[in-house]
Amino acid sequence: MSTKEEKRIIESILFSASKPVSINEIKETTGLNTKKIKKTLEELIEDYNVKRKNETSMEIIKAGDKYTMQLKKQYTDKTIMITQPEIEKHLLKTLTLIAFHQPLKQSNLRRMIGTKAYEHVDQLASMKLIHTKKHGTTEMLTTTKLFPEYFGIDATDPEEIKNFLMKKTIEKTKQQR
Amino acid sequence: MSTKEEKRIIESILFSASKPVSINEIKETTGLNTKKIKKTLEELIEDYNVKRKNETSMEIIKAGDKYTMQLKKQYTDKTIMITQPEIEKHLLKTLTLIAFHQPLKQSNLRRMIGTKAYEHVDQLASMKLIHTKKHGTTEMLTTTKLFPEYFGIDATDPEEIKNFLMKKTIEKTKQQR
Amino acid sequence: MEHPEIEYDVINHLLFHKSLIDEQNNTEKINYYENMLRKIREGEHITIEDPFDKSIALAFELVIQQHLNPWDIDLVKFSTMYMKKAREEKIDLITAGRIIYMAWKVLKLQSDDLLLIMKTQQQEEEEYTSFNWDDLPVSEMWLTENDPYSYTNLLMKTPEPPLDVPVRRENKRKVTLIELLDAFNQAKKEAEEYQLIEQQRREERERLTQLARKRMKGTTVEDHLEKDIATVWEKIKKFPKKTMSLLDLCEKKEREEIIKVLISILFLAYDNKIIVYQKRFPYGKIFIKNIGYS
Repeated sequence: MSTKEEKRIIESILFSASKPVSINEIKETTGLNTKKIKKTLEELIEDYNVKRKNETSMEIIKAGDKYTMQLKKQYTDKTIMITQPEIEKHLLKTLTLIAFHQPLKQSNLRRMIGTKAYEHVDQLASMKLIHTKKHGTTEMLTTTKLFPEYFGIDATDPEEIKNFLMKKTIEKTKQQR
Repeated sequence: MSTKEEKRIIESILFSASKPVSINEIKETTGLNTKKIKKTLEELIEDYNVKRKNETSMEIIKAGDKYTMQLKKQYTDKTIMITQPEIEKHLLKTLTLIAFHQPLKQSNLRRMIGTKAYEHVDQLASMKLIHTKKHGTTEMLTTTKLFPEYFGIDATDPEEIKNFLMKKTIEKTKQQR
Repeated sequence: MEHPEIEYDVINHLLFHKSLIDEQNNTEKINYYENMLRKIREGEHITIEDPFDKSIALAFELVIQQHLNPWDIDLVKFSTMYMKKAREEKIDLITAGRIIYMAWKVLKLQSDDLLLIMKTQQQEEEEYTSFNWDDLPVSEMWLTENDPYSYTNLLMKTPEPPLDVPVRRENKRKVTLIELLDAFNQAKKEAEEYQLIEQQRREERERLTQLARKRMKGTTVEDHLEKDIATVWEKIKKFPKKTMSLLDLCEKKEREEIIKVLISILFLAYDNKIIVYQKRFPYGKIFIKNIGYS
């Protein structure tokens, strides 16, 4: 198999998966070895995000330990009519608080945002974005592996996630000025 | 010639819609006029299917009156296992129980799988895969005509479906040994 | 002092910090400041001798007197007032500066961006250009590690959350035959297991209810209970929807009423008239589904 063909196959997997895929999943589907897959993914990222940057509205990124093809941020608003609705803003903020402070006691989250904490925790847990674990009389909240994958964050450990959120928040604050 | 930005916006709609979209839908989302949209679509088709033919695993095609971005035929088989099935696993399990035991009382289904039976019945009925019919204080559940069509099962009456499920399951169990 | 609401805010603010900090050491410090705040309320701040503590007391005093919201302090305004007050009270300016630095660390993110804004605003207020942020000591002090608070504060004030939900393709394919058969196999197995567990549960429920009924036989509690169950059942039957929440059935949202209704619905569920379920244990809403609803 030629390298070109391998690139096309991995591209087609990223295109059709609808969710971030792991190197192992690609391996199972294609039979290619890990090294080759990693190399090809790097090339694809280079193609989409550097070489053909201005000639495509899509990007290929690393999300958690997985890889995904998604729309570039600047085009997401423009397609919103056609695609699925977003997660509610308040819920996203609550999720951000949990991700930033994790592990966070539910009782502390309640102090931060009031009684709606319980409902939000329920919703986020049912979306599998957070874990809850009994801790004395309260629950201890952490984000799941799905969290960085879902939002396309290239970070897996809490400290990295924290830094990412810090940076993003400052960016957003700047934009509003 | 349409502007680069217009091309990217229409490309992003085709990518994210995941199903064929009409010129009218593109118009509503972008505010561009019909002529411009048509022209841009033609250019995109040219880009994907001629100019960059060997550099992409996707194609843009006209399907009836609509347009869609999809995988080229030669790549679809290779991605089948990574694409999400339309019916979730746990829903599929409930559906097979109904198909096997039909006509099945909803109250009996509840005894088999617990309270999630109600939610599943609602969902499967809305997907038109099962019929529900009042029967005393409970509902009587059967599969619809769509059921064998959807799964490509060459059987229409409940007895045949049952036999089919049985036979195939036994075959599969044998293979695994 | 004269404004109890603001005082409460300041205490709340401290308690919030305490809840975020697990280290014994820092909690002790916050306890100390909490205590200090109480003393200020009683007009005792004059007795504080340590210049550092005095400086902190001054900060609290300023927040209370000027009716500042501790959750939302305009730091430039605050530092201006604070430095003025520190001069009046003859507190050594290095300590005062450290306090401001600390407050800045606590309340804002330590980003060059924000620092820059502060500097520009500072320069506009000519009176205090002599105060140089760069001269502040970068020593470790209480709460300097407390960026979590400043982050929370900043996030709450930002209208847009930092997380963007990316747009990806919603690709779906048909279920393959193998998947269908797998699902069938698993469903059979799970249904058998479920039925076994249900059977055991039913027997245990039966035993407990018999026991409870035996105990209550002939008591007034039993009479009340039967009546309550009947009332709740009537309400469920009249409810315009098949599914309702526990609170939909309570006239008053009081503890006693909720317990009364809950016990009744548990009996009704036992009699197979309704189904009771909770989305998440233990805080999730309790729902009731009327089985016979048409």
